[in-house]
Amino acid sequence: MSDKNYALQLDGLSKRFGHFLAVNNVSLNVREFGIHGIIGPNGAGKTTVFNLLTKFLSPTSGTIRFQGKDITALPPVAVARQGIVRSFQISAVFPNLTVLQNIEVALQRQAGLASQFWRSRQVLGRLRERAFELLRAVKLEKFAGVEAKSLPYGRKRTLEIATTLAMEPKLLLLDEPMAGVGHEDIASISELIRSLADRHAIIMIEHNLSVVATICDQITVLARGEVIAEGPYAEVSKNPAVREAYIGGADA
Amino acid sequence: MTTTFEPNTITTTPKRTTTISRRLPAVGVVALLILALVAPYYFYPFLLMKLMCMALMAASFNLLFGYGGMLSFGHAAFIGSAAYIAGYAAKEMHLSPILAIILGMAAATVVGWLFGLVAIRRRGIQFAMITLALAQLVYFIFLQAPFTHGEDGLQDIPRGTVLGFLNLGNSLTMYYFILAFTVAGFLFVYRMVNSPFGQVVIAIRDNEARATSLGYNVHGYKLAVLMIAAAIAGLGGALKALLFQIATLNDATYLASTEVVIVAVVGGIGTMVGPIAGAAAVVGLDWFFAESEFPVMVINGLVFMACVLLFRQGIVGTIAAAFEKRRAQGTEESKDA
Amino acid sequence: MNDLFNALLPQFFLGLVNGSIYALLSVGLTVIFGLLRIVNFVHGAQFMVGAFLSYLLLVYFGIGFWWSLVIAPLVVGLASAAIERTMISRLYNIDHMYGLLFTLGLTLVLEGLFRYWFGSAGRAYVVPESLSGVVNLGFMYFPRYRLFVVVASVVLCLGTWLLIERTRAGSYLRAAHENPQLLRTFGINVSLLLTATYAFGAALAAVAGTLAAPIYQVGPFMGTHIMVVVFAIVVIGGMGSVKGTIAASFLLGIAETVTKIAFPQAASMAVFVIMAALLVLRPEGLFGRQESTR
Amino acid sequence: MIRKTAAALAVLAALTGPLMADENTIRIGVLTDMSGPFADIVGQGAVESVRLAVSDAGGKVNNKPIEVIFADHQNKPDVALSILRQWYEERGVDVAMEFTTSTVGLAAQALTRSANKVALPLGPATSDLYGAKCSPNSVVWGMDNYAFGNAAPKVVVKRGGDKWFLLVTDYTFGHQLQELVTNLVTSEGGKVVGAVRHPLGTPDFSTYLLQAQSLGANVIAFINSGNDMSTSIKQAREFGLNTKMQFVAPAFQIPNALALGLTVGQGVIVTNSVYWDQSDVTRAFSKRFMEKMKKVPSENQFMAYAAVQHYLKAVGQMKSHTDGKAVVEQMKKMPVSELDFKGRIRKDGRVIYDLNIASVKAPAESSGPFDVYKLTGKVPGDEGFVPEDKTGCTF
Repeated sequence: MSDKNYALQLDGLSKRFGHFLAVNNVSLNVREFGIHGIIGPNGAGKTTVFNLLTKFLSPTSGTIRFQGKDITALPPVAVARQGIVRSFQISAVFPNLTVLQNIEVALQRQAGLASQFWRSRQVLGRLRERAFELLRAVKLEKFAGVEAKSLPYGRKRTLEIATTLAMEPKLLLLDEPMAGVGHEDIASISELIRSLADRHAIIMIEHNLSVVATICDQITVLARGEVIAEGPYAEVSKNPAVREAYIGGADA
Repeated sequence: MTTTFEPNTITTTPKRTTTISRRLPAVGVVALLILALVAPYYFYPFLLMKLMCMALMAASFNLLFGYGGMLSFGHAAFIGSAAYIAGYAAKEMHLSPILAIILGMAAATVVGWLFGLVAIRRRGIQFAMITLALAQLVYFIFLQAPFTHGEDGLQDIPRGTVLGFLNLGNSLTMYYFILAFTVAGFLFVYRMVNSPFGQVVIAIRDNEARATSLGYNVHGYKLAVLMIAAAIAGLGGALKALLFQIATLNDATYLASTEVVIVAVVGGIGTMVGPIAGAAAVVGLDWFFAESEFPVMVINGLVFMACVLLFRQGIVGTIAAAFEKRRAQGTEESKDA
Repeated sequence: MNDLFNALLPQFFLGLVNGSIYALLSVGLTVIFGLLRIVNFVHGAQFMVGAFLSYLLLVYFGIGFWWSLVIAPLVVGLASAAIERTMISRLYNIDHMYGLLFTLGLTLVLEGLFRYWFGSAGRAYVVPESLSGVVNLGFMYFPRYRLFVVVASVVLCLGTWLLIERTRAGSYLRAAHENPQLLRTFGINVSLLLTATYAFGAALAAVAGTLAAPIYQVGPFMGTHIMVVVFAIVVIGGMGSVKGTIAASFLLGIAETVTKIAFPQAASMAVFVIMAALLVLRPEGLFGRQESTR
Repeated sequence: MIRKTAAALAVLAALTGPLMADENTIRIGVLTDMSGPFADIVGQGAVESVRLAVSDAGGKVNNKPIEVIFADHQNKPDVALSILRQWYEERGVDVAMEFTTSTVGLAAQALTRSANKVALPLGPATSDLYGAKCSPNSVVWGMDNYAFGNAAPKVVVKRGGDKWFLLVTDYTFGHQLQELVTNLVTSEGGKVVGAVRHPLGTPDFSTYLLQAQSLGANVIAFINSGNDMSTSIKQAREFGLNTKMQFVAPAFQIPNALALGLTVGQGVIVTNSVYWDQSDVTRAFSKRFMEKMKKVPSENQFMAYAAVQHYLKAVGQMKSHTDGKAVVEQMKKMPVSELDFKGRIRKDGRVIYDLNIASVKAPAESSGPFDVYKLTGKVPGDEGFVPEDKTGCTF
């Protein structure tokens, strides 16, 4: 059944809230490397798909396979430990920790430095080299000592991507990485994400279609919880069903 | 002493002010310790001992709420169970005071674990209400259990002797005994908050979903914090039982929980010395208004309201913020939150 | 079997009476929480003040029960509006905990002051003449006044539910909570709307107080105990769900009464046990919705 | 560092030393509930009574001025004990009184004994104060479970109330009283048809009341106190139980009657230790008391006056007040004759005085807001209180 070339395979995934079918029979195949975009009008169920993937919600039916293994029944923590790490629609940093500490928290667990309550925080110094490496990669090294809550929005997003990378993920789930980012930062974040695609599988929900057009290898279009089109951008953008969904959804 | 042990003051950025900001807390701690050592000669030691017990309870609340983000309205359950068990151990089982205290803390930890089983998946206000309700259940158990002697309470708990020769019946000996435990308790909290574990706990408080997505077993960490906090509140309760030589239902009522909340908030949430300042304020108010005809309750309520409205950072937090501001003005152009 | 039924039926009705008071209190609490995100700890004290006002109106002004039922909630509502305007409104944009803590402080002040002024033993408010006496329900004689309380409570609770869920004002309220900015662009005075909501919730507590005055003893601490129970009910009903809260109130009123027969000492604990069990088995509460995304 | 601290300590210790209380003043400390549920029964009124007693003694005894201090313990034992300790250790208090609750009373009595001062408990109702936990430094004035439960119920059985239902507060106080009343009713030939224990602070008693009704009781005993008592009596009337049953409330006190009102309270039979309208002496005292407090004194507030007066007489005879145990021994030698409390103090510290049986008046029988009791009988003190050989007191 499973194909080793796919990082992630969704098969017939559905989620029902009461009478409302938020995700309806969604099947997806995501390759091992490259960027897979998910687009669709508001309320199409994109974020719900992410929540199902990371098990923040449990699916009503369907299966999720990661690298050939069925992970449908795993709890969120176990999913994260498999190497599926998500970023959030609203930037998800730890606001009261410094930029450096944000990275440290992401590194701590793998380094076995997470539950020592009897040692000073000084021992985290040994993670510093790796942490600064990550910060340099996203050009945040100058802000290491700044509390995350005082960073401008675009920088919060890059910090978030850096902490995500610290997890050495196999699959990154980026939920609207460009939302709220000023246009001066869009190019650099796009570039950052593109550069990750050589070594990681990335699924990205994004509204900014020009970004999607430039960096995504493969696109899935969702509307009312269902997949209505799939393929490269050029192909998908010509699909009349997609146009209708977007125009029909514009005033909803 | 002005550190808020929010991690920001312990960052690594080389600033001109770092040496001062590093030394100031150290100087403060030494000053506070010296003050604590000589205080019984100046102030009524009994009150100071009570103050320390309350400070420990508030430190526990502060750990749970200020660092762990869990608002507990059920501290009475931890305090009460530790007081009763420690009292019972000392009085009926004739155990040494230290053993009695350890047993009391263990009891509180178990209660904390049980609370966690029901409440740990809840956040914010739900967590608060659930702990309140669970504490009522614990109260009921103590009311019904024969060994607590109902409203008469466990009377005449012996203080005993430590190491065979330190007689705790002597009020100065008792004072230094409690002081030692209080210092140990606070050191423990300090170490924990400033440990790798503490960093993860703060991260979880800041953003639970993100911590989960980084692979942390969020509920496990929260449960651990809850149990540790219960143990520390239990330490306060057990010491209090030995100090007053009684353990009563009063320690288990929801009013005892709200008192802990008041002490911690008035002192300053998320600060190390806040609980001490808060305990001093509340014990002082109790004391001052005990002999007036005006109800203490009203005064406490007004102080508390003012704190929430105007000085949300509490006594210590407000003072620290003032220092911070002055320092910021001295170094760069004013920049504050 | 028939005996058991005959024994339980009266208890069922008694449970409804307590459930009615719980319902009025918890509906106000849940409306305030659902729309303002303030846990109104002072709700119990507002209940107490309502009861005391009715007593004072009767004793000092000779104003009877029916007028009290209007005046007491009005006074409590207006006073609460003033408090909301000057103080509570400053707490909306910070952590919800502070609302809870502030109202806790206010509770201490109110209870302390009423104790100071009126003593702790409380006062007895006699059942109004027009509602005194008992009704024959066939299987028992039931105090007429208690029957009235059940009816009044059901009417008020349903009214509140309709107001929130089925009217334009209600939809504004719900919108005010989710998107205040949008509502402002419609030209609606959001802060006034919030004040009105708070005043309404507090007034409901005062109505409950007035209704409870002839049944319970009017005293400064009458709200303390009942509030802990009502908090548990609100959790059971699913926080913020008006429908769930009403159902939970009546169910728990009855459950409590039944416990009074089986294990009287633990009657006041029944609610907490049910709450704990429910949280383990059904985390989102009786009627609460699972939170979707954050 | 350590050496320096030690030196500092030594210097300080030498400088301050323990604060010596001045022995030329007699200090009376009233440790009471000023703001909580019992404030009406004791509280400020008890303090006023003490002040009256002191001013009646001319403000001094043995040429030493008398000082009255008071404190609100908020019913918290830890607050109470901190205050009491400081009173004894630093403020030079010689006699502490009231205490309100059993928890505070027992702990305060133990502390008083170790400090060799004098304790005069008024509020606490546990008979342990002169029984298992008795102290040679205490004179126990207040009513206790035994006295409450012994007097009124006995009379009711004798009048033909033979089927009892007991509504009991689920506290040690209630349990003890329940046992006592049950034994008494049985031994007098009556029968307890049902009993139910309710939690403290119950708002609704109707379930229990219906039980009493269905069990066919002709007497219902309200073995509770404070608000619970008021609420349960009120609701019993609401359900019409008064038409079928005699209401007995052993621990009923005058503030309960005032809180309940006569419409609701009428007909309840109570045990009473002293009533303002029982004699010229009590009326005169009440008049003075009312000038300050605007209401008649409660039982405990009467006792506060009597207890202090008796204490001051003993100190006057002894010409000394410093040895608490000796003062108490002196007090035990002297007969009690303060206000209408006429009797003696037993070896175990129990004050013996006669008790009243009273019933609450109907509104039509009452001539004013404080005219609440109809006195219907007397119980001699030696019958009313626990016999001395049964208390189990050994110092």
